[in-house]
Amino acid sequence: MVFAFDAVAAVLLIPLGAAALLAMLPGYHLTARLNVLAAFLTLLAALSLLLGERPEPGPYLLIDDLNIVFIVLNIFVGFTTSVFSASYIAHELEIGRLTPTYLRFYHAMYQVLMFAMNLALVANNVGLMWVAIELATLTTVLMVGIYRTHEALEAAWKYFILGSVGIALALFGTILVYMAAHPVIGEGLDAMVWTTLIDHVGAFDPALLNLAFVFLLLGYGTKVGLAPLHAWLPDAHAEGPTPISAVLSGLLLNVALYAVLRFKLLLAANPEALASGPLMVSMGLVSLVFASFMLYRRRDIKRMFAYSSIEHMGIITFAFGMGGPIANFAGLLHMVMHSLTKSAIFFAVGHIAQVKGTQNIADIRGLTETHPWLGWGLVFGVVAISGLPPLGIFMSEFLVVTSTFAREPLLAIPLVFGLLVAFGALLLRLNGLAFGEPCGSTAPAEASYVPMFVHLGLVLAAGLYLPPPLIAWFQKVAAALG
Amino acid sequence: MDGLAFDIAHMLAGGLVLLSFMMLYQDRLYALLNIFAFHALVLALSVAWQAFIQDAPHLYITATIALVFKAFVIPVVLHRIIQRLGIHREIETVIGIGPTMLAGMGLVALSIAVMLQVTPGADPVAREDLAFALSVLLLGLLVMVTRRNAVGQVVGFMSLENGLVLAATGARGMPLVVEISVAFSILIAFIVIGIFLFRIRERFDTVDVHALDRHRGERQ
Amino acid sequence: MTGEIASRALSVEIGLWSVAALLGTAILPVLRSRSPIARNLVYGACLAACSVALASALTHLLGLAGRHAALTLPLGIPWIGAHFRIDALAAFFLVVVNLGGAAASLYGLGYGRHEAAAERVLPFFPAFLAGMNLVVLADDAFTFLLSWEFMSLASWALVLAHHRDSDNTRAGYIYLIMASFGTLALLLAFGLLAGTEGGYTFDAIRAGEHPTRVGALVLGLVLLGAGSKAGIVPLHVWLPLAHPAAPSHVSALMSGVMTKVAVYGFIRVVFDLLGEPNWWSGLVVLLLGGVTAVLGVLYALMQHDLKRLLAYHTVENIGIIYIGLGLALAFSANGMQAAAALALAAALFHVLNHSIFKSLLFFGAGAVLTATRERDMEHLGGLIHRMPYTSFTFLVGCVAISALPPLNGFVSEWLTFQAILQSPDLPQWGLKVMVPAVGGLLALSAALAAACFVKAFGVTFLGRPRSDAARTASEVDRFSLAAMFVFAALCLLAGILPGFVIDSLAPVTLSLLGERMPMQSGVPWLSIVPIAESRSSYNGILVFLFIAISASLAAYVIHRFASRALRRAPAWDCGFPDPSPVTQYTAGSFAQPIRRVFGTLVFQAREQVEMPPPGSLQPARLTVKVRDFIWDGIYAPIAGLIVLVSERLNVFQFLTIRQYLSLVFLSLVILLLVLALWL
Amino acid sequence: MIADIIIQGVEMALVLLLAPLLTGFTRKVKARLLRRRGPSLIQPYRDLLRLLRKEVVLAENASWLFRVAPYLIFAATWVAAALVPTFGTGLMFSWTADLIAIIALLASARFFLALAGMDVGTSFGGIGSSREVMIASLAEPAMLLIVFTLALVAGSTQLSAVAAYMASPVVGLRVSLGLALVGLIMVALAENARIPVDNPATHLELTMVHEAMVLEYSGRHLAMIELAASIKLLLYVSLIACLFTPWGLTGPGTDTAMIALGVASYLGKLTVGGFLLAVFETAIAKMRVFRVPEFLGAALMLGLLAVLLLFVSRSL
Repeated sequence: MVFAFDAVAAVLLIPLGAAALLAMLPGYHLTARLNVLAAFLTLLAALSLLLGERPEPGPYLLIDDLNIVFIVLNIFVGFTTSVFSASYIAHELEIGRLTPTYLRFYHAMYQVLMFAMNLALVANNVGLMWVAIELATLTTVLMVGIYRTHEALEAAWKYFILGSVGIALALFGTILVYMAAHPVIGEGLDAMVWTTLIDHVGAFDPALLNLAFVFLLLGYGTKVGLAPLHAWLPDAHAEGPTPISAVLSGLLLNVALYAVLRFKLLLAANPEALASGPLMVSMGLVSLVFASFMLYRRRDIKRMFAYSSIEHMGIITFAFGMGGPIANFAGLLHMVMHSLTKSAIFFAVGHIAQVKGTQNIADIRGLTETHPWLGWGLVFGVVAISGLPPLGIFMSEFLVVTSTFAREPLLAIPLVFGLLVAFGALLLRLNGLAFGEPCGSTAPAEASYVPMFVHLGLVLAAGLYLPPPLIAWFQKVAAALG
Repeated sequence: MDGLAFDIAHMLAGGLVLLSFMMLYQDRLYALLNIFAFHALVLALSVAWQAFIQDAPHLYITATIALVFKAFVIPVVLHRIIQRLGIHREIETVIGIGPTMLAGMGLVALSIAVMLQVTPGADPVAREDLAFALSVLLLGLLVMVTRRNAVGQVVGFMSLENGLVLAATGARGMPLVVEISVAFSILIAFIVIGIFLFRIRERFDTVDVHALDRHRGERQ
Repeated sequence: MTGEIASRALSVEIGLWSVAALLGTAILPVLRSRSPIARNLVYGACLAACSVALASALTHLLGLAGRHAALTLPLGIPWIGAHFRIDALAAFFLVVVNLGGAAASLYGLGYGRHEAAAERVLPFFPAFLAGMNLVVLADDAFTFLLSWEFMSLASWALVLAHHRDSDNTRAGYIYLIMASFGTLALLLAFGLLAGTEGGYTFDAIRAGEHPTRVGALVLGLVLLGAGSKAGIVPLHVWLPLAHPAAPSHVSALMSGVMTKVAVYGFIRVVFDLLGEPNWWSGLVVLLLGGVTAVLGVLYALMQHDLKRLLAYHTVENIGIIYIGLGLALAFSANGMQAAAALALAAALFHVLNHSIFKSLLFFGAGAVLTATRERDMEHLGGLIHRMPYTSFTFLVGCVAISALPPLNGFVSEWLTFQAILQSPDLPQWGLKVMVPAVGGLLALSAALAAACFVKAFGVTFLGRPRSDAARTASEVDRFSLAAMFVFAALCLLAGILPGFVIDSLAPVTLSLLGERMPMQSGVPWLSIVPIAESRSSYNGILVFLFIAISASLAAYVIHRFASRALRRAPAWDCGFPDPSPVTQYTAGSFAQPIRRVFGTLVFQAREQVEMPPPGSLQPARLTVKVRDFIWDGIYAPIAGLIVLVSERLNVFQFLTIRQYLSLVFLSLVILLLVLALWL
Repeated sequence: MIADIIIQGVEMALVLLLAPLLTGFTRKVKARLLRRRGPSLIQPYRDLLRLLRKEVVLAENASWLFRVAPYLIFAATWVAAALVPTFGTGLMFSWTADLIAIIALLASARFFLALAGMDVGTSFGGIGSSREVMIASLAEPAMLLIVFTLALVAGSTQLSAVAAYMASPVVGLRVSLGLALVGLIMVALAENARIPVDNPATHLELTMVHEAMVLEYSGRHLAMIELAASIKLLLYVSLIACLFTPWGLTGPGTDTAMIALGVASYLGKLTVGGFLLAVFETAIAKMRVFRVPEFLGAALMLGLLAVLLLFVSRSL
């Protein structure tokens, strides 16, 4: 009990302390190692949280089935990314894209970001969750702009403006939730505590809840990157350092989605409130189809995979919007798989861009010849991300498509269409990147392949076999999501 | 007493909406800034009034924050920036005043229509306030959308936040968390905006967002 | 009983173990793939595994007729698990798959030596085999589709083995796109069949009720899904690109075996899972089959690339198979189970035959490729002198695929004709009239196939060499020859002893239609009787013997009593022999009459001759333009549309921040309007 | 049993012996119609014997296929012919192959002939083969559609059964049978390389088909091919005869009188057939090669029409 609570605290405090420390310490080797170490400790804490029994929900913090999934995933990917970032940043220092000061700043910000995301996940208080997500957003804004090139600044600026509008909308939604709550629960802190809300939501004013959900969907949807609120996402991914792109795609989007899910639960628990499904389904479909067409004209490799993140967020939102045990299960699975796969892809892409000295797709060819590990890793990742077996995303897409077509055939058509169009684009680019006459530098890459192949290995394993506890747990969550 | 309190709160909130309309109406930066300062002032008043009628002293803090930061500091700083950049002469609305005003009308109507569905069970003050707050928010967004100039967009953004504050204070007994977060967000917003304006001037010598678009990736 | 159960599960286990062995072999060569040890190890292991699986499948098909073996592993979708099952149908297709696989591995033992990019072939070849086995073994929708797409993926990697050639990358692209298009279609079909409860196991699907609307939809989707894999016109476009691009033993597998796995998918869903067919579904499949057969062979006639020609013939034969399947559907829809059994048996028989002789032909093409580095027939010729064994086996394959007695191709087509002649008993007028018409198409395709293979063999192996490569070619290695001779022998055996094949097909038709063809092994003189002695019968072995005896008798008598003198001399050629081999008939000129007759209709084939003015020395040249109306009519527009849309949407990448904000603003306003108006 | 075998043997021998005679007879009649005396009836036998005795002059680059092909062609054609009822339906091995199989046998003979034409690698051989397969690719489907017609009428593809059925009074006159007959005659003309499709008597003419393929053959090989050709002609004539004029066919059984009658009527039919063929050939001119597809396409249409009309007439 106590131990478990300590674990929660640790999940929050370790990154915070590390951030403070890293902000002060100089020197690449030390800080990079420290970064990895901190991430690793957090991971241990998270695992103890997962295995040990859970603390009672307090007024501020909460651990339940839903967020434990996110927490573990979040911290795990955070750890692997820190390993990747160590070797990545080393190269950036060599070619002088990063000065030591910025390096310090980078590592500190990295830990702050981890802290913010963990806080958002464990928060039992809608206000606190909001604060945490905004903190995460602002941190990433600063990191996206870290290279200080024109493009980077422009991307950061765009991200910042859109993000803060999202902040505002989400805050308004949160206020509305409070206003809906306080006639029932009474004034004060309780009216913002998640567990209390979910108990009494039946008596809330449905109209206020609907309004609140609209604002929350748009506010947090901006972070999820749903079209047409996605504009910040591609450029932020393309211009920031690659580890940040990995974290953005792999984690931040999930955290925002998690917030949306929380409020979806609220609405679902209130009989008169509008069904949140159709909104999410339509936004998901729009994002999916839009992004899959946008994939075709991309010249920048990182921007392309950013669009593919939009596409997959669309699929996940669609799945949760459909609801039902199968679709929800698929949604959760897809989210986990997408985090692992997409970050693995970004690991590969980061090294590729460093080796070839360009992010321009047209200038990269024949990778499987020149850099077999990177090349085949990329092929593996793209195959996984396009939902081909025997990898995890295939299972989730299988479940989504089949269950949708059985229930709402007309919705399945655009879904399948989008999937196919997106696959066409990704495969087209992959053909150029991985095969054909090699071009560009053939210098060996001093890369850390471990994180990438660990992720891909997990994805492969999950595509074939899911351990029963995981399943039971997913199914519980899926049932809870209704 | 209640009736009066209600009326005053009502009046102040209405005043905010009116000021937002005036902001829409401005096409010069200086004028825009001045209106915004006034806007913030009225906001501070209404927050204070809420603090009074809810006898929630901590709201006075919020009022002061609004007063100091929004009514004085920010407008002054932005004045400086405008002078330094010498863009005070620019006409920078995207679409004509007329259509903008019409759109504003529509937005206010919309927010009221949405709010009317809320059952009167929730206390009327909150409900009316919320209607106004929502319209202030939407108008602020409209300002952002119709302004070409970064400064204009910042102002629009902050009037939007005023709407938020209005709503937050309208909600009876909303915990401190919220105010802090509001202030916090404004603070961060201001700082980072400052940083960016600074960098942007240093690099592009203008704050016109168009300048940024020329450096967009993939534009070949 | 218990022993029997054990033996039943055993056959599945053997299948799965061999699959596991194959997968293990696939992982093996990732590291040391260039060494010959790795090569021999991989192909040897594949050969062994396939042989074991083949043996167990054969025993299951012959021994435990009709009964089925099932096994469930805790893999795949957690609350369902991975179900595996062998029934008669699966056993038959396992035989087909592993027969082809074993032969291809044997061939690979020799062919692999000449493989430049071994590291891109060795890991994927066993994986490909494993995938095909798994598709047939799978007994729930998820496992089925997973193995299905895994099969495509592995073969895609094999197609890209020689990826530096841009044609191959293009082929791989189109192939994988079409493959996943098909998979998505099947996905939708299974979604319909499984229903909202998600009963993904085949047992659950069989148990479920499927209304007519669903049946129609599923049939359409499966035609798209399995059809795109099998290469039904107009979904065949990837096939002639991808099959030639792969190394030849892989081409043999893709053409000879993988398309059959697609056929298996179709049969499994339409005959087994879907339940009662209705007659128009038979009509649809029948028409598709007829059109596919004729168009496939016409495309093939226009080709001068040996492997591509063979690939197009796969399209044709798939059409023939689907004709049989369509007939079976039509008959069983009208309760004529006996006739249905005949048609289905004919289709399955052709599946077996085609897998044999198509693999054989691709082996031959591969041998030619290794010997001459040439695929273009216009640069070949005269190889019968340099590569006698290869040319002999290739000739056997040509005779077989041209449906000429006494080889196996003829038997299956003959059975199909017999099934077609049952049509008058069908009640529906559409079928009554359409079935014989399709029969005409079938006959046409058979005749054209014969023409096409006269061209293929004549231009490649006969005549005089058209290039130095052909002039200096030499016979290929022992392993390749062994594989080819085995299949040539099988062509003959299945042709002269068809009764045994038909009898071993009986369990399949029994389990699917509840009816079987009459027992053949009882018939005197080993001849086959599809329905009744009085209606029709055929005796391959006697025909073979008669021809052999009378030919050798004639030869003997003549050589014994008349002259046996022989003198070599220059060719006569009406007195104008021309030494240069370019005066021979080329593939193009050989196909010209048929191109004139059919091509002008189908392909808008246009010929134009540029005759130089009298006295000038430059040669006259004939240019032939052939348009692929399916590509131009269907695929090009779709691609164009996608490009157009993506260009239109691309502006969203280049908006200003203010415009993006307006997007956010608009969506907010819209949602608020929705709230205000509709709630 | 023994008797059956004897009858079958007699049949085969008869076919072999009569075939050159039919060819000779046709030539004779044609010559007569052209006011020439023409060669004697037994001239084909003399030709064959002389060819058999001559040595073979083989092109240098001819392969084993070139030498084996003639025997295969001869054998396939002979077997096919032996399965067609000539004077009696009670053939022992008639169930070995039905009508479809017989056509297929002829097709394989053609397959090898076309290959042999391409073996030496001369331009003429190529011309011949490519045209031959073009013709065949239309003639075979037409033939098969005709077979469908008969099979659907008689409910069998077994030649003896069909013949027996056609002899029985239940048939009566049918439109589709008439169409089938016309189609069959057209196909037969094409298959046997007769005018108007091809001219068996020409050489050194670019329009020739069959003769171009066998241009390189000489000696015993040529003899085999010539013999096969005339057997094929005989086959078609007797096929038409037994299908459309089945009168006088001996049923199963070995009543010598019946057999004698059957043989007599068979000879009569052959005479008439040969005569009509000669008349027809002299009456019309040869057509250009690329008119042939239209000619055969007409046959194909006739066959299809026959099948379809069959259902109409059945439904009546």
